[in-house]
Order: sequence, then C-alpha cells, then structure tokens
Amino acid sequence: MALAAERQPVLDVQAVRDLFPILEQRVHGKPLVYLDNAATTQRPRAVLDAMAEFYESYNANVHRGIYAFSEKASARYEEVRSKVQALIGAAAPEEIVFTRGTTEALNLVAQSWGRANLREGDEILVTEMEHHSNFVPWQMVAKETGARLRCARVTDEGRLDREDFRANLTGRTRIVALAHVSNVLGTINPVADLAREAHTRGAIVVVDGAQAAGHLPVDVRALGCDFYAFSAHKMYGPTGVGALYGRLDLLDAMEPTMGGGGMIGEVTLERTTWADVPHRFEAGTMPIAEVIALGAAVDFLLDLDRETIRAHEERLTSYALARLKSCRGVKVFGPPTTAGRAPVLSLASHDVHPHDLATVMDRDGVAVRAGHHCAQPLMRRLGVGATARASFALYNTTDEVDAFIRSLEHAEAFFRGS
Amino acid sequence: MALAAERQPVLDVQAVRDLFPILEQRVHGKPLVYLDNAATTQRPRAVLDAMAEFYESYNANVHRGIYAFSEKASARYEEVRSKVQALIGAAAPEEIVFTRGTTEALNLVAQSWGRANLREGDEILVTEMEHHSNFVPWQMVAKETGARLRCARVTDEGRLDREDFRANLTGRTRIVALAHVSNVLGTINPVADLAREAHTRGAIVVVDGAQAAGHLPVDVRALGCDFYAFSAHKMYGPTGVGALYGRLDLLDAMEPTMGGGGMIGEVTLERTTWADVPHRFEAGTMPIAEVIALGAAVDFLLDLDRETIRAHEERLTSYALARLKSCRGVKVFGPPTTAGRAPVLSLASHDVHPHDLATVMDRDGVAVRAGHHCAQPLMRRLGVGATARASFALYNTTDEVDAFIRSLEHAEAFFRGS
Amino acid sequence: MVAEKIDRVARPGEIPSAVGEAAREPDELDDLYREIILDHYRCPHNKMAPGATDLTCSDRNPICGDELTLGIEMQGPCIRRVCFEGRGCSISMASASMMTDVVKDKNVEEAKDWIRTVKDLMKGVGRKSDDELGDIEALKGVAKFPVRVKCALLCWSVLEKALARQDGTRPAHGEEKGR
Amino acid sequence: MVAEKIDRVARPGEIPSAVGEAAREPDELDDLYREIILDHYRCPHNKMAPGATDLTCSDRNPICGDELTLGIEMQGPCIRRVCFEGRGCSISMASASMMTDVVKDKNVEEAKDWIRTVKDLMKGVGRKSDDELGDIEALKGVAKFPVRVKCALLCWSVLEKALARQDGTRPAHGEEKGR
Ligand SMILES: Cc1ncc(COP(=O)(O)O)c(C=O)c1O
Ligand SMILES: Cc1ncc(COP(=O)(O)O)c(C=O)c1O
Ligand code: FES
Ligand code: FES
Repeated sequence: MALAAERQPVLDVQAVRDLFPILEQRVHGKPLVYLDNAATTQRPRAVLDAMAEFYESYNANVHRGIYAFSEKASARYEEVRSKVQALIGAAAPEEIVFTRGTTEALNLVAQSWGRANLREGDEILVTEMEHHSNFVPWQMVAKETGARLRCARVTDEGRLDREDFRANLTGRTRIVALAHVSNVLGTINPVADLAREAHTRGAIVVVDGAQAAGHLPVDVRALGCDFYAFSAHKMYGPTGVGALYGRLDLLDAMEPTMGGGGMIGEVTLERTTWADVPHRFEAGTMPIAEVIALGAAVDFLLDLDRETIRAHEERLTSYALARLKSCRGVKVFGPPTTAGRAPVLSLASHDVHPHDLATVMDRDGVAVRAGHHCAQPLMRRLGVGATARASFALYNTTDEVDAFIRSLEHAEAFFRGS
Repeated sequence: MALAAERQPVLDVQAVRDLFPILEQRVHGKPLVYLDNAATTQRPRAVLDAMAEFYESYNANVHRGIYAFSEKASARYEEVRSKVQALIGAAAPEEIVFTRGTTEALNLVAQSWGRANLREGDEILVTEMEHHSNFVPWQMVAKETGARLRCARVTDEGRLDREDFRANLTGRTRIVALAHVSNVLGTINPVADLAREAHTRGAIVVVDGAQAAGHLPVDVRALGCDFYAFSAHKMYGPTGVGALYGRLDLLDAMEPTMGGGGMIGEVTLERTTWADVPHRFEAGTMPIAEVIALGAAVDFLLDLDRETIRAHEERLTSYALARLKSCRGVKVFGPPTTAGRAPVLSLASHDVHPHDLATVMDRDGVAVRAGHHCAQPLMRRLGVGATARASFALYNTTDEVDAFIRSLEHAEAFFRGS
Repeated sequence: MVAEKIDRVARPGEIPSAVGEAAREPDELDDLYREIILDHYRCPHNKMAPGATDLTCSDRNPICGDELTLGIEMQGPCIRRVCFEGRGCSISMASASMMTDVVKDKNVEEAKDWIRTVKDLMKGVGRKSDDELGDIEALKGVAKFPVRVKCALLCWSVLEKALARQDGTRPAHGEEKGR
Repeated sequence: MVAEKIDRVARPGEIPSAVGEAAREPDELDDLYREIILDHYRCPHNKMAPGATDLTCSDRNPICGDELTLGIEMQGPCIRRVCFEGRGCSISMASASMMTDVVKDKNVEEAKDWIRTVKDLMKGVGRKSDDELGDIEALKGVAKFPVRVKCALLCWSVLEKALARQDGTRPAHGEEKGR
C-alpha cells in the first residue's frame, strides 16, 4: 500500500475510503457522514480480515499450546506486542501490556502502582479536562489510600492552565495523570514539558492517549511519560482491546491486579509467585483475535504514516473551524486554531440543545455525539450540561465537513423556526 | 435451524460441522482433529457473521449515541444481556455483567464482594481442582484482608471429597468458590447440594462455569449459586468477552472495581456516584462486537438444545473412556464413567511425557493440550507435573476419537521404540 | 426495540441480510418534533422559579445529565399549579410545559393517572383518546426514539417522586433504572 | 518466528491468502526426535541423585513446570562430573544426558562455551562443526519448535546458574524471562 505519495504527505482520501466498506452506507436515505470518531473509529478491511483469518484458519488459545494452531496464534499474539512497541516508541516489547482498553489500563496503574505507593497526604494531580476514565480511578485510589486528588484548571481557550498546573504540583504529588488529547476540546497537551516538571517534583506521569494514538505520532520516550494508555477501537482496531505502556522498571516492581491463568510462576495453597512482565498483568484468556487485529491496525497506521494522517486531519479541522465561524449562535469550545489541536470539535448552540442537534443531524445522515462525553468536571467548567461533538478521522473529507455545516444550519433553522 | 430432530435428541454432527468452516483444515497434511475445546472452542459461522455485520454495517460506540448506528448497536448490546439471562436462568437481565471472561468475572467478585465483606479470621473455601482463575484471586484477597484460604480435597476418583468439604466448611466460611466442571478431570460438581450446605453456614457461593456453560444446561437459580462466571470463547463465542451472573441484591450492594466512562452517576472533584447495576461494573468501552457475537453463540446453543449437545458429548466421552481402557500404560484421571462427567479427558502415559505426546499427536493432526492446565494444586494432588488433555465439543465425532486413540498409540510406540 | 433505520445500497455479490432491514421513513423527524412540541419548547408554559412555599422536587436524566426542578403548589389533595425550571432538550422542556398545563387543578389521583398515561404512551400503548390527550398527543412520536423517551418522561418522573413523597409512598421501581 | 505449519485445501471461491502459507514438511517430527535423542531419553547418562558434596542447582521450565536438578562435582576450576535428576520431556532429559557427557572433565570456561554454543544452536546459529558438536548436533532440530526450545535449554540454564554462583557472577539476563 502506498496511499501516501512519497515526499508529499497528502493522503489519497478516496483510496483510503475504499478500505472502509461501511462508509458506503446510507442512513435514513442519506449518505453516511460519520463524525463520531472520538467515540470509536471505523475499521479498515485489513483489520476485519486479520480477525477473520484467525477465527477461520488458526483459532486456538495462546501460550502453552503445542499444536500448530496454538503455536501460530501465540506467535502472532506476541508479534503484536512488538508492533505496538514500534508504534509508540517503547524500549522493549515487555513494556506493552494488553488490556481491554484505555479504561482498564488506567485502572491497572491506579490499582497497582497507586495502591502500593500512595500514602495519606500524598497527592494525585489530574486536569479539569480528563475523561472519567482518567479521573474516577484516581479518585477511587485516593479515597482508599488517603491521598488527595487535585485538579489543574483549564483556560477559557480550552488549554491547560500552566500556572495552575504548577501551583498544584507540589512536593507531595506522586502521580500526574493527564490526557494527551482532550476528547472534548481537542486540546493537545504539552506532555513532554509537563512530564519534565512532574519528574523534577518526583511524580510519575500517566498519560491517557485514547485520543492521540490514532491521530498523532506518539513517542513515549520523547514524551518522557511513565505510563501511556490507549484503546484499539479508537485507532481503527477492534473493540475489546487496548494497551498500557509502562516503563519496564516500574512494571517490574508492580503487583498484578487480577489473578488467574497465565500470570503466575508457581501456585501453591500457601503462596503464589508471579510471572514476569508483561504476562503478570494478563490474567486469563486474553482477547486474542482482538490483539491480532490490533496488529493489523498498527500496520495500517504505520503504512499510511502518521505525519500524513495528522496533516490531513489538521486540514479538516482548520476548514471546519473556519466554516463554523460563520454559524450564528454557535460556540466552539477549545483552541481557536489547529495549533496544538486534534480533530475534535465540541460546540454549543444558543438555541438548540445538543441532543436535539444530534437527532436532527442524524436524520441528515450526519453522526455526531451529544452529551457530557464522560467529562462532567469539564462540562461544569465550560458551564454547559452537554456539547455536540464532531470528530474527524483520516477517511473524512471537506465535503463531509460541508455536509456537517449544512446539517447544523438545518437543525438551527428547524428549532429557531425560521 | 433444526439440527436437533424433534423428540429424538440426536445431533446431526455432519450438519453441525458444516457450520464450522475451520474444521475442514488440514494440519501437517492430516485432517485436523481439534480436541482442545476446553482451552477454546471453534466458532460457527453465525458468530463470525454477527461480528462482521456489526463492524461492516452499524459499528458505533454504544449508549448515549443519538444516531442510527449507535442506537442499533446499543439495542443489540443490551439484547444480549437478556439472551444470557435466558441461557443461564437468571431472574433479570440486570444480573448479567459483561466482562473480559471468566477470569475477570471471578476477580470482580473477589475484589468487590470479597474486599468489602472479608475480615481477619474469615475463611474462603475452594477446592483442589480449581483453575488458577478461581484460586489465585481468592488467595490475593485473603492475603489482603487477613482471611484464610482453605481447600477441600479431591478423591482418588477425581471427585470432590464431600466429607472433607464439610469438614472445611465452618461458621467462619464467608465464600465458597468452586468449579461447576473441572477443566482437568471433567468432574461435574454437585453444585446445588454444595450450595445448600454453604448457605446453611452463611457463605456465598461463587461458581466458575467456564467449562460448563457451553456443555451443560445451566440454571443458576436451580443451582442456587450467588455468582456464576463464564467465558464466551469456551462456548462457541468470540475471545475477549464473558459474563458474570450475580444475584441482584448482592450486585446492588457492591462497589465497582474499575472507574471510568459509563459506570458513573455523577462525577465531581469531591465525589462520584455510581450507575445502577449492571453498568456500574462495565467501565469504559466494552467489547461491543464481542458481546453481540456472544449473543449469536447463545442463540446457537439454545437452537441446538443443550440436552441434545450433552447427550452427544456424553456418547463421545463414554466411547473415548472405553477405548482408552485398552491403551497400555495410559492412566486416565477423573471419574471412570460419564455420570457426573463432562467431555474433558486428562491422561498420563507411563513412558511418554505429556508434551512429547502432544507434539507427536500434533503431527498427526490431533490437537490436544499438554501442561498443568492452570491447575497446579491439582497436579500436585495427582502426583504429576502435567497431563495431556483431550476435550470434546459438539462437532467432534467418534471417528475423531478413533484418530485420537490411533495417534496416542503412535506416540507411545514412537517413544517406547517398539 | 429500536426500529432499524440503517440501510445501504447492496453491493454486487453481497448477502442481502447484511443490508438494513426496514424501510426508511423520511418524515420520522416530524413525528418526533411535532409543531406543538416546538411551540411549547420555544414558548414554555409555567417555566419559572418555584415559589417559596411550593413543594419542590428535582431529578436528573442519567443519559444526558440534564436536570429538572418542579415547584408544586398544593391545596389539600389538589394540585393548584406546577411550575418548572431546568435545562434540557426540546422534548423534555415541551413535555414539562405540557405537564404543567394538564395537571393544573387536578387532584393527586388524576395526576397519577396522567403519569401512567404518558409512561404507557412511551411504550406505544394508548390509554386515552387523542382528544383526551390534547397537546400530550404530540409526545406519541417519541416512542420511536428510545434514547429520547427518558427526555419526555423526565418531568413526569419528578412529579411522581414529588407526589410519592407527599403521600409517603415510593415511586414504582423501573423508570429510575439505567444510566 | 514459528514456521507456518497449517495448510488447507482451498475451497472454491476462496481467497488464497487464507490458506496456509508454507509448504508442509512431513518429516519435521524426525528432525525433532532424532534417534540419538530418543536413545538418550530411553537410557539417560548420569541420571542419579547428586552426591552429598556436589554443588547442586535446580530450576524449573516455566512453560511446563518441569524441574531439573544438577549435581556437579568440582575440582578447582574443573568439572569432574555432572549428574541430574528431575522430571521432563524427552528433549529436556536427552539434553541433560548429553550435557553430562560433554562437560565432564571440562574447565569452567569450556563449559560456558558449551552453554553459549547450545543457546546459539537454538537460534539456528552454529558455532561449532557437527563433528565438534557430537551428539549435541541432534538438538539442532529443536530450533524449529519454539515451544520446545526451553526444554532443550533447561539443563544448560541450570548449569549456567550453578557456575555463576560458583564464581560469583550472575547469569546473563534474558533466558530466565517469559513464561
Ligand atoms: C475451569 C476454568 N476456569 C476458569 C478458566 C479461565 O477462563 P478465561 O481464561 O476465559 O478467563 C478456565 C479456562 O481456561 C477454566 O477451564
Ligand atoms: C480521552 C479519553 N480517555 C479515555 C477514554 C476511555 O477509553 P475506553 O472507553 O476505550 O476505555 C476515552 C474514550 O472514551 C477518551 O476519549
Ligand atoms: S437530552 Fe437531556 S432531557 Fe433530553
Ligand atoms: S515439556 Fe517440560 S521440559 Fe520439556
């Protein structure tokens, strides 16, 4: 596949779209305009084929199997670890733990590293723009350990308030947990800088990469983070799987959060020893087909080249931001330009409730999401109960942005009664 | 589908096999004889189609979505809850929590119910035949809470020692955790009786149904258990998903073990309230495609009728037991007849190590598993390091049992040098 | 269950079953957003802060987080007046607006009957004639939009809660569930 | 990576890529279980309990749980004799049997060179000629069976651990990993 022409990073969007059969669908008689990519992306045929190939030609449980299917499945499963390592620039495949998704990955860190290292009086610093999955787990472990949860503010422009971040980063901060990209504002946080500040204070840095992994080039060592979590289903992979990157020395010292098959060394009634990382954290039968399909998604992303993808999505975002400027009564949250901004656009209309917007737009074939986007603290900060959110992926086009704007105007007119 | 002719519960095995394209494969030039069904079963086309249909025609994240795909996906996802409820005879769909599999389900009970209810001096009773997934989680929570883990013995015939069970069931026992079916011995435990005894002592009963759900009619209310866990991939469903049944009043009183999207009521910096059950326990994006495909697996099982399946598998087991009797130097573990026995056969050869057996049999196209089967305490009880295990599913035939015996004899001869 | 609203032009060689199953209904949007609903939404009746002596009660739609507060002026077993405030979509606001009209000057039993009527309406079950329903009839179309049913019922559940609190009974289980 | 050993008769209309990719090798089994290996397995050399003054060392193959103990009789820097006991498959038992032959009367450096040689053999890398390898040459076929490599290496890792303990160094990281 050479969809990204060499030396000129322009995506051949039509060729990309052909890899996603679902995009040909019509909804309510209208061509589908799928703009809920921050919730979940669609999957290219290669990902579905990888899964089908597993189920149809070598389906077996992995590890310990001595017969052909199982050996092949095990080898493929472990290969994906190296693929993910390459995708995010980890130092070793052992630094990649497969999970159900971002949420499980973040909970794993909170429950294993957090429980073992937090004491009464310690602090955990999150930001106001966190998804509940990077907020509630910290709140839970804080409650359990007596640590205090602090929350750095977001500016009116939708960026992290660096002053407030610094003010909340104290000598007692043990963990800084923040999103690489906000799923509401699209804000790309300056993780490398923040990690440096956090490390000088002796805190570890946990990054929620759910909205970044499928959209930006990610290099965990350049970011300098200690943990990085993401979900396959938001980066063209299947549901049911994700990954946690953890620095090897940290993972090595951590206790497992679940017990079961495959994560043990030796089991006796008296005591059990753990397997080495990463298997220590992969109890029971893992989502095998899903991990293998995640491998195909990683190939897909690397093949298209993430700089090229990013450039395409920046163009879409910038075009959408410009067009939204002319929509009366519509407020767009988050950074006003594409600098430090991923392709996620949240908006509120003066006259129309986000859910009404979404319902009307659905009837025009335009799939956007309305709600609090699992970010209630941020909703409170923005002074709204919900927003309507459009989020782009590499297969979206400026024509689709036009359709989105048209539909938004249709909805506005419908409720305004003009 | 009417593969089970009415009033005469005989499975049309050839018709069933046609639903599993993978069974046509050849391995090392030999027809595949897949006998590792206790590790994972194969999936019928209907299950793969359900997953493909989701990905190709309405792939979206569930809940809260206001557009067509998401509404359809959400409805299908929740429908599966009712299907699983029907499959296992739960009282309400809310009693079904989706998990990654049996292992996560059992850990959930240990960590939520266990942590909240166990005190120093309390006891947890397991059996010697437990899979690590129903052993290690209890050991972990025992260590954490100061409770004591006790273990009821297995008789020489591979059944639970009822006397020893009673002796270990004390007034301090809070939890009895046991397998419905042993994944090594095939033993079907008399769960209903044991649950009654446990309940009179005031303990709750947690059943590991991993090896039962795809093979026996299961009725959690008839069994009288409080929790029941199983995995889709062992009952013709996909990897990456399973379910926990929990009595509604118990679930209602339980804290979640993971925080994140979808499991909250309201989130503020100060405190978070939880969603109602079962969503309280389903944090983050769930394995949506996998849940939907699990629904197809449930339909498949109910369609074929589990009594019919059971009868077929009993015939295979009984035939295999009889044929194994004539194999010199081969010891079969577990109950000697099919009464109270599921289609799992573990054996040890006097002359050949289980891993060598499995390697030679693989070359004959026969896939069996060798190892400790994640049951090290049981291996110790049996006085072996590992066993070779053949396990049948509804698509296996007596011809395949013959191929298995032939291959076993081949392996024996090969190593004996005769 | 949700109506199938996804269709697709079958590609050559495709199994027909993968294609959307139901016929599309291009005017369903108008079924949901009937003119009467939009009118109530644009100019809601009795949308104001509760009085100091009102019986007040609030609840939240767990799906969207929107919140609604009722202020009820009782006189013995009789509801003199209901007002509401809060944030919500057109359906929830219109439903609340209509409710304040319909339960005004009704006694508690009559109000409870209205609650049952609207709940049944959301299941597609009619207990009253269109004439009797009056404006409320316009809520019928919501039944086809499962995710919006909770919007229409939000004010009615709050009313139920308020009346239950008033006479010491608890609301029927069920509607409060879910997320 | 593991060789592709799965093939299947293509059904009509099937995409060829779904069919097993590699040619099958029906005699691979004989590559693994060479006659020399079976001989050592059936009649192992030096399989006996360690002596009271032996340097002993044990380890476990994490994949299967099999355990192997070595008894080493040292004389200065020289290995006088090695015996073993334990439980394991034919590959592990044969490998141990061969090892006891080959390191007998070797000094520590020579023994370490053998450890490296066998480890490399498992990666398909030859450091010695077949002649020099002697019986050990028969282990070559194991490299094609990734799950069995740990079997062949079990005794060698134990030896490495024992020698490291002997001269205070630690074994190279890597082989101990995984499960
Ligand atoms: C009896 C038993 N319990 C638990 C498990 C664990 O199931 P899973 O690996 O799907 O979580 C298994 C399967 O390996 C099993 O056989
Ligand atoms: C920023 C962010 N974090 C975390 C998550 C949770 O991911 P998942 O639901 O796949 O666990 C999401 C997606 O919903 C997200 O957008
Ligand atoms: S969307 Fe909140 S009440 Fe309708
Ligand atoms: S199988 Fe245990 S050492 Fe080979």
